[in-house]
Amino acid sequence: MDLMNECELLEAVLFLESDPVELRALIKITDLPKEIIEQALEKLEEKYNSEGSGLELIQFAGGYMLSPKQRLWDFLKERYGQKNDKRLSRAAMETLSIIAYSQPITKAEIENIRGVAADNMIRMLLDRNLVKHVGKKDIPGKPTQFGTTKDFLKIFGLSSISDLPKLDDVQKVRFELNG
Amino acid sequence: MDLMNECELLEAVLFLESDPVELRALIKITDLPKEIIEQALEKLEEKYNSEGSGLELIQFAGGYMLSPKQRLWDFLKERYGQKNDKRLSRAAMETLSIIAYSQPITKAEIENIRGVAADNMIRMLLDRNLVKHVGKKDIPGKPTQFGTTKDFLKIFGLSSISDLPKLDDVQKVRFELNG
Amino acid sequence: MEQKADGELQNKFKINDFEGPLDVLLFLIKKSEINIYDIPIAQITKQYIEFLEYAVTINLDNLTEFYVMASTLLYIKSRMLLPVEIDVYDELEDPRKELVDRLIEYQKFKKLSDLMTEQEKESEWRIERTKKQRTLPFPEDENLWEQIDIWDLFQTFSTIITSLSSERIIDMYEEVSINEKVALMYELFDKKEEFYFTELITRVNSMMDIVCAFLALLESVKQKRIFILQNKLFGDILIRFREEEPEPEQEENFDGLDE
Repeated sequence: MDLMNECELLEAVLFLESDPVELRALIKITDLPKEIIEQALEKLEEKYNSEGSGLELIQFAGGYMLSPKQRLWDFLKERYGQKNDKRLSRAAMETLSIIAYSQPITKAEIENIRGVAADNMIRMLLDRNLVKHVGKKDIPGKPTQFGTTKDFLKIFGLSSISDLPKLDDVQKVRFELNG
Repeated sequence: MDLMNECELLEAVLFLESDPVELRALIKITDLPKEIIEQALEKLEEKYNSEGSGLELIQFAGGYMLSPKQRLWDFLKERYGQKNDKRLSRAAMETLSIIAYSQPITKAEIENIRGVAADNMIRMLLDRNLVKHVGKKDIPGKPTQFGTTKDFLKIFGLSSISDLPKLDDVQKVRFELNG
Repeated sequence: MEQKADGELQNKFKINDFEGPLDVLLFLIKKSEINIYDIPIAQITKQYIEFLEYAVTINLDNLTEFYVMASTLLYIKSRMLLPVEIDVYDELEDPRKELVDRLIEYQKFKKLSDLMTEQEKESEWRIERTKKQRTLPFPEDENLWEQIDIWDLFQTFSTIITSLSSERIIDMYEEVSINEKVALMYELFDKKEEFYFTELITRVNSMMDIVCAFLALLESVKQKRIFILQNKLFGDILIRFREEEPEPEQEENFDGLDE
C-alpha cells in the first residue's frame, strides 16, 4: 500500500491546524482508520526528515503538528518568535512540579509535601490553565484531585507527561548536602 | 547551486505566514536576494507538484502562499471552509467601492484615491467578474477604464448602478460649501 | 556563608526567602553539614527558633506553618529527651523519622522543580504562526461577497472620501455624478441597443442629475461611443450604441508588483 492519498490528506490537515492534533482527532477529521493514519504519519515524518524540507512533523503536547525545523529558528525568531515571559515564581514552580510528578494529587497532599497552604498557588495555576481538576479521591470528603493540562505540556515543550525531566538514580537515593 | 537551505527557509516562512506574502516581503523576511528567492520558489513549486504532497505553492492576491491542493478541498471544506474567517480585505472593499461610485475609472485614478498600487486588487476583482473593462479614457495613453459588472449588481441586490446608496446630506453640504 | 553567632547570620534572611518551614530546615541542615538521618534535634530546634525570632518577617501568610513546625521540633526534642520507655509499638520508631521522610520528599521536589525551571527556560522561545486560524484560501467565490452588502460598500466609500482633502472631494463628486450616468448608459446598452435620454434621469427633481446625464451624453458623443437622435425640437433624445471602431488593443500591464 503506498498511502499516497492518505499522506496528502494528512499533510493538508496538519498544515491547516496550528495546534497539536491528537490521533483520535485525526481519525475524526480524515475519516481514516487508525492504523492507516499511523503509517501515513510515519511516511510523512520520513519525508520531512529528508533534506530539503523546512518543516518537520513533531509530537507535542499529546498530538501531532507541523513545525519549522529547529535549526531554522534563529532565522525565524525575530519575526515569529514568541517569548514565554510569564515565568513562574519558585513557589508556583514547586507546586506545579508536585502536581506534575505526583498527579493525580489533592490539595492536602500538596500541602503536606510543601509544608505550607497551597490554595493560592493552586488557584493561580488553575487560572493560567496549567493544572485542572481531574477527579475526586475516593476517601471521606471526596477531595478534588489535580493534574496538568495540555497547555502545561505545550509551555514546557513536552510531548507527554512521561517526558518530564527525571532525577537520575544517584539523586533519587541520596540526600544531597549541597543541593 | 542547490539552494537547499534557501528552500527550507522559504518553506518555513510560507508555513508561518497566514496571508499571501509578496516577493518584496519575502526578500525582507529572509534577507535573500530576489533572484535566489525566485529560483527557490520555483524549486518549492516543483517539489509540491510532485506526487505525495498535499500542499501547493500558489500565487494569490499578488503574493505567494502555501495551500492544500485543490483536489483535497472537498475533504477539507467542511472543517476548514471560510465561514470562520470571512470578511473581505479592506483593500478589496475600498477598491470595489471606488470603482462602483466613480466608474468609469482608470487604474491611475484609483491609485490616486487610495494612494497605493491597485494592480492586484483590480486583477482580483476582474477574476471574480465584479468589475470589467468598460472603455478607454480619452487622454494620452488611452488608459483602460473599469466599471462594475452585472454580477456586481446581482451580488449586491441592485437593479442598477443608480441604486447605489447616495452620499449623505452632511457630505453633500461639504461639497456645496467648498463648491 | 560562615557560621558565626546564629542570630547575626539569620538576621540576613527573610522568611520570604524560603518557601516554607521545610525549606528553612533544609537550609539549616545543609548549613550545619549535619547528617539528615541523624539530626541533632536540639541544635536544629534552637537554630530554627532563633531564625523565627530574628528573620525579618514581611509576609505573614505562612507564619502559622512556621510556628507549627517549631512546635513539632520541640515535641520531637522532648520525645528524644524522655527516658526511653519500652513500648514495642510506639518507641521502635525514631521520633525524627516522619520529619526526615518529609524533608527528603520535599528535597526531591525542590530538585524536580529546578529541573522544571530549566525546562521552562529551554522552551522560552516558541515559533508561532502569524495567525492560528487557517482556512482554505478561497471560499466558494460568491459567498465571500454575498456576506457584505451594499451598505458596507457605501460605508467604505464614504470613509474614503471623508478622508480626502476638500479639493479632491469636489473633483471626485463631479466625476462621480457624470461617471454614474456613463455607467448607467452602459448598463442600459447591456439590455438594449437604444433608449431615451429620460431613462438616464433617475432623480427628476435634481438639477444636478439632469445636468450630469446631459454631460455624460455629450462626453459619450465626443468619444464616439453613441449616436444621438432627436425627432423634434425639445423632444426626447434617442441614444443608440455605436460599435467601437476597431483599434489595436493596448493591454495595460498589471504586473506592477515586482518592480
